[in-house]
Amino acid sequence: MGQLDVAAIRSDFPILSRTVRNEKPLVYLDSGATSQKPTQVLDAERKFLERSNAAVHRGAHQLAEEATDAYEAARSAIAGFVGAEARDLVFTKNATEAINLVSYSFLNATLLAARSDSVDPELDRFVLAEGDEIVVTEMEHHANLIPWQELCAKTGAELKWIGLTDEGRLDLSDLDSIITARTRMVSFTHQSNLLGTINPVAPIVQRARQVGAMVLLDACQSVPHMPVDVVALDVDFMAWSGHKMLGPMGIGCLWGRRELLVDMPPFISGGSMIKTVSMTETTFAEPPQRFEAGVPMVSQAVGLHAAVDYLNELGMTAVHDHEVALTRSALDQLEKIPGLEIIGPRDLVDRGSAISFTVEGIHPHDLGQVLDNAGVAVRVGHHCAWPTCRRYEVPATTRATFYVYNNENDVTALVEAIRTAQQFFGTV
Amino acid sequence: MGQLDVAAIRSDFPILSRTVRNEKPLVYLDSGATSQKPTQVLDAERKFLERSNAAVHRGAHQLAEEATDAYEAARSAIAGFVGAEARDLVFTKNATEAINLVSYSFLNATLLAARSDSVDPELDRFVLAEGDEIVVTEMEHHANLIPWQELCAKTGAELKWIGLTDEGRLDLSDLDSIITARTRMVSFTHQSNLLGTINPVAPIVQRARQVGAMVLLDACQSVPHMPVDVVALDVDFMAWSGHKMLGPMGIGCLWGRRELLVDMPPFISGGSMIKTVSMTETTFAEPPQRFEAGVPMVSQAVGLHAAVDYLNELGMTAVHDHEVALTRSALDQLEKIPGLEIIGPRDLVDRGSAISFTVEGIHPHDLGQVLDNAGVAVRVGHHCAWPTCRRYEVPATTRATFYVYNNENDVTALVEAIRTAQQFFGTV
Amino acid sequence: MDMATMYQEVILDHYRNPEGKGLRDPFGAQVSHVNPTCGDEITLRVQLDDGDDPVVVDVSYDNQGCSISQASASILYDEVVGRPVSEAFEILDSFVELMHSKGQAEPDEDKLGDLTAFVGVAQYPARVKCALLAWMALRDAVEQIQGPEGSPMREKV
Amino acid sequence: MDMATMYQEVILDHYRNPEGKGLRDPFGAQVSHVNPTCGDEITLRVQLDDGDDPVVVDVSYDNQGCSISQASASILYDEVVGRPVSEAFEILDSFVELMHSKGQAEPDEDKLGDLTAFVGVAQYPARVKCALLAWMALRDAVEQIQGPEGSPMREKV
Ligand SMILES: Cc1ncc(COP(=O)(O)O)c(C=O)c1O
Ligand SMILES: Cc1ncc(COP(=O)(O)O)c(C=O)c1O
Repeated sequence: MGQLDVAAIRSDFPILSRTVRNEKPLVYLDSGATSQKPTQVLDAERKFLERSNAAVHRGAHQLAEEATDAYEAARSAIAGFVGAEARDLVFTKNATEAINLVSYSFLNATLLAARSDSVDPELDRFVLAEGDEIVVTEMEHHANLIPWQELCAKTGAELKWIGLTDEGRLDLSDLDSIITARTRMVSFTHQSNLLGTINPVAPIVQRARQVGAMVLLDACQSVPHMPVDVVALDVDFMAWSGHKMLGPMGIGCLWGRRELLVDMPPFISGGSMIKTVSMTETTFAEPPQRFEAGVPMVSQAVGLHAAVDYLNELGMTAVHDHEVALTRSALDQLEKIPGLEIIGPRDLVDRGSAISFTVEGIHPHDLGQVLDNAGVAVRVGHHCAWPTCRRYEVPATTRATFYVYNNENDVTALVEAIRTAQQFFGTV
Repeated sequence: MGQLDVAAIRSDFPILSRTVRNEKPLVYLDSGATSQKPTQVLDAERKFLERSNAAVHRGAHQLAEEATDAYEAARSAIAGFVGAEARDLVFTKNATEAINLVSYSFLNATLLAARSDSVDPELDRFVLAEGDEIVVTEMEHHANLIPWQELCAKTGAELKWIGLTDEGRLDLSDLDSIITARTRMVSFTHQSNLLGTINPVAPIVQRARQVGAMVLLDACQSVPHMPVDVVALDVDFMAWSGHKMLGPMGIGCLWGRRELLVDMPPFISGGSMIKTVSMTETTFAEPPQRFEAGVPMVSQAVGLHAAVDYLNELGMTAVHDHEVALTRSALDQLEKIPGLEIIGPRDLVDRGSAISFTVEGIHPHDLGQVLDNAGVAVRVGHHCAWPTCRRYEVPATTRATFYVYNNENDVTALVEAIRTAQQFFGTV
Repeated sequence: MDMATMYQEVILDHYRNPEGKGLRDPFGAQVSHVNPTCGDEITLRVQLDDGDDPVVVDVSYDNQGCSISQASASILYDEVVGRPVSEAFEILDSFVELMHSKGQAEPDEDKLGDLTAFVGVAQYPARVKCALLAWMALRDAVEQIQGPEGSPMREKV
Repeated sequence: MDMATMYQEVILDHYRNPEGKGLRDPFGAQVSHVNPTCGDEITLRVQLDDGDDPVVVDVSYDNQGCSISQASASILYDEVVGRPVSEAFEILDSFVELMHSKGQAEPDEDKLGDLTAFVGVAQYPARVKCALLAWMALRDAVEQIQGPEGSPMREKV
């Protein structure tokens, strides 16, 4: 079970000792949707709010100074967690906003360029022309699909995608005909939240570089679960959420390559992102401030800082090993259940701990209900990856996801509850 | 001092018992930037996180059910706080995002309409044509100015504004020539965060209705401080922030008139805001979900719910009366200080508790420093209303703002600290 | 609650042996509804006669979804076909009320018939949409036949 | 800290009687910088001679701001005019370092001269930009004269 002391970890998470549905112990297998928070994170946020709460980058008083320090220290720590520099990390409300920030950079640059007499060389890289192409994959979360559909609908760019193999992997066989000289952006997920697949970043980045396209990596399901070094990955943008990595809700991250960030026009505009303002003209601050309009989520940044400290303490390699061990055990046991089919890779190579499956004769909603009744919290539905469900011709799946606080007992509880459901619905 | 039991209130705010700068008791006069949070709010959020934390509207398990209930109960309570219905309230990360959501509705509708063969009657109201006009005022916070500047820069619409009188009021004398048949949106602040002025909503709404323009009210500084009924105000949109009304950072609100919300295209897109999704086509959920892409700030909504409960308990009329009493006292005492000039109304009619001033011979930054040294936390600078500073020909001001936990002692401390600064800099 | 209270026999029976399933002609309107959280779908056709309070002559449907949504569609067929629209809508209204009661309401058996079995489902907010899917489609289809004056609301539950 | 440690006499003196203030000709470059949080502004001109390591012949400026930013500009004039650019930039670098030290650094009096008085200011992060405003403008102006090879960075502190 890796090197994690799961018993000690569990004691840091108050919610894990609660019961649900008639005193059943909670078996939380929905961390892929959102993770639970350890006391260390809750305490850090509370301490900030009881001691140093103030608006950042604005006041001249001690609280404002402390709040600014806490906010910027969080930025450094969180950037450091993925091998990045603080000044290249933008805080957003969630990963969804982070991806939209980039898609809207293309939209806004295109509109501003169309109205300016001279071609502004700074905007140029983000200006789209009719027929330009954006590439995603068939395993994207809606957060990394719809923003690009919307961008295309508004600019005349075309959306293309990399398909999937029956095994639940990206089909890279025709990569060169999908990513072409017309491709401006390739945006794909590091780890599928539905299939569990960990995608190969290098060949896609390499092809994108060949044709001069940018690359955005949706790291929502990788940064919380394994060591991620954004410099080594060599992508241009990376987006992820705080709430899936033991941190608070309401905070997400966008990392961007410096030379791109400085060229991007603002997305959300307002206070604290300006250099000068008059009624008729405004100039903008340098990144990351340019992209953080309004009073930001300071206490949440402080909480996320505590979360990365917690994860660093555990060690991300140990976290990943732990999850792989649980995944191995879960796949082994699940595959023995008659009528159960895994949607996604069955081997452990390049695979995270999200396990989606169907059970013959039982709709996922009904299965989820029986599991819930047994205290086992899973997610059922299309997991915001509806096209992926369509690809595998299932209307929905049941999905279990594991994290640092899960253990063998949780796997056993899952397996037993599925068998109970089969008995209840009389399918075995 | 109104009907508030300020001593009891103060004991709910742990931060108020801390000291700053060499054991000086904290005198917090910066609630206009962000308010402090009572234990009730911190506890509500913590209880949620230790008991019911889960992603909302997604899971089929008990935690997801409890989280969804908590989130939607918060929506009802917060909507009710301004006399609105839950389904017309959209949660955003802050007021800035809320205003941008509306400005981007115009942008997105305009772009989508330009690319569709048929004129979509639903979008029509938000489609801008070259020469259409947007009206703001000269006392807007950057959050209610720059989004409109940006919209104009991208669409060819023109920005106009209502000027200010020397007394710090809107100059409505030429309202009819500013708001014209070309005006599509009038967006203005209910209460100026710099001047303290409370603006008359009725005449502006009336003129906007005459010409068929929409009205957005920036209620960041009114909703926390006085009774606000959005139905009585008869505006089309209203935006405000949670963190200025005893609630958490990272949550803001947009209220919209139902028939407008349903016609607005999405702003940020991704998970949880859809009806159906395929690789080539997506349809969208009804409001408010349409505008809440991604995992939202659930615990923050729970905290803000506790904040409105707290304010309701105090009574918003009592809150307002309390602030008016403090403002009266502060204005009286400040005006006696030689060389001190109030920027904004000096009378108490239609006036909130934000008091901006300059002190002859002492730059606000230097004044703020001496105040800070005395434990008095004020804000100095342009307060994200730089054009308002320009209008009154001051580079910056010092601003004190009052809230439920402030008392006469705080006013005295402010006045004394200003006199100390004058002695220190030798200007008296 | 134990699972048997939620999945009452009558629900499981209708799920296993749905009544009236399959799309049939003639029909006055056809609609498709989905449950956006789980992807469950129904395509539903309604045929009314020409009466003043028209009678529902047929409801035919094709659907995909959980036991709750399938049983609900099957019971809809049983309860609604042959009744005047006014009565069908009374059942619909009672059912909506029951499903939004969080299990606190005392179901009106006379009006609800087999739908009474859903009282356990009403305790699970995430399942309410499943139970109502076919009924919302019915309302939509009838309103399409009867024209806009019959459908004051732009949106449905 | 008491206020007198922060506002040392030399700072208040320069603030009350700024040296070299006012815009003068000739100049090789003119820049305008603002402090976005408080609106403080400086317009600054630099004149260099033709040497290999050119000497700063004049720095003239017009500014508006707090005592810290005004004193800093006045001391800049005192310290920089008459020195080669290389030495001016050494002072600048030391000053930037001091101001980012949060008051932990031991200021190098030989290099910093009157700027040593800012050691107290460095304890207040919100004031660092005030103290550096004129110096960032100086760097910008010199780099404009010397061309892009002298300015590897797109952005300034
Ligand atoms: C009048 C006014 N409008 C808008 C805002 C922006 O609010 P936020 O920064 O929470 O988005 C503020 C406060 O900063 C304000 O005072
Ligand atoms: C792969 C992936 N991308 C994007 C998201 C969106 O994250 P958020 O909802 O926090 O914005 C999620 C999680 O919901 C995800 O799993």
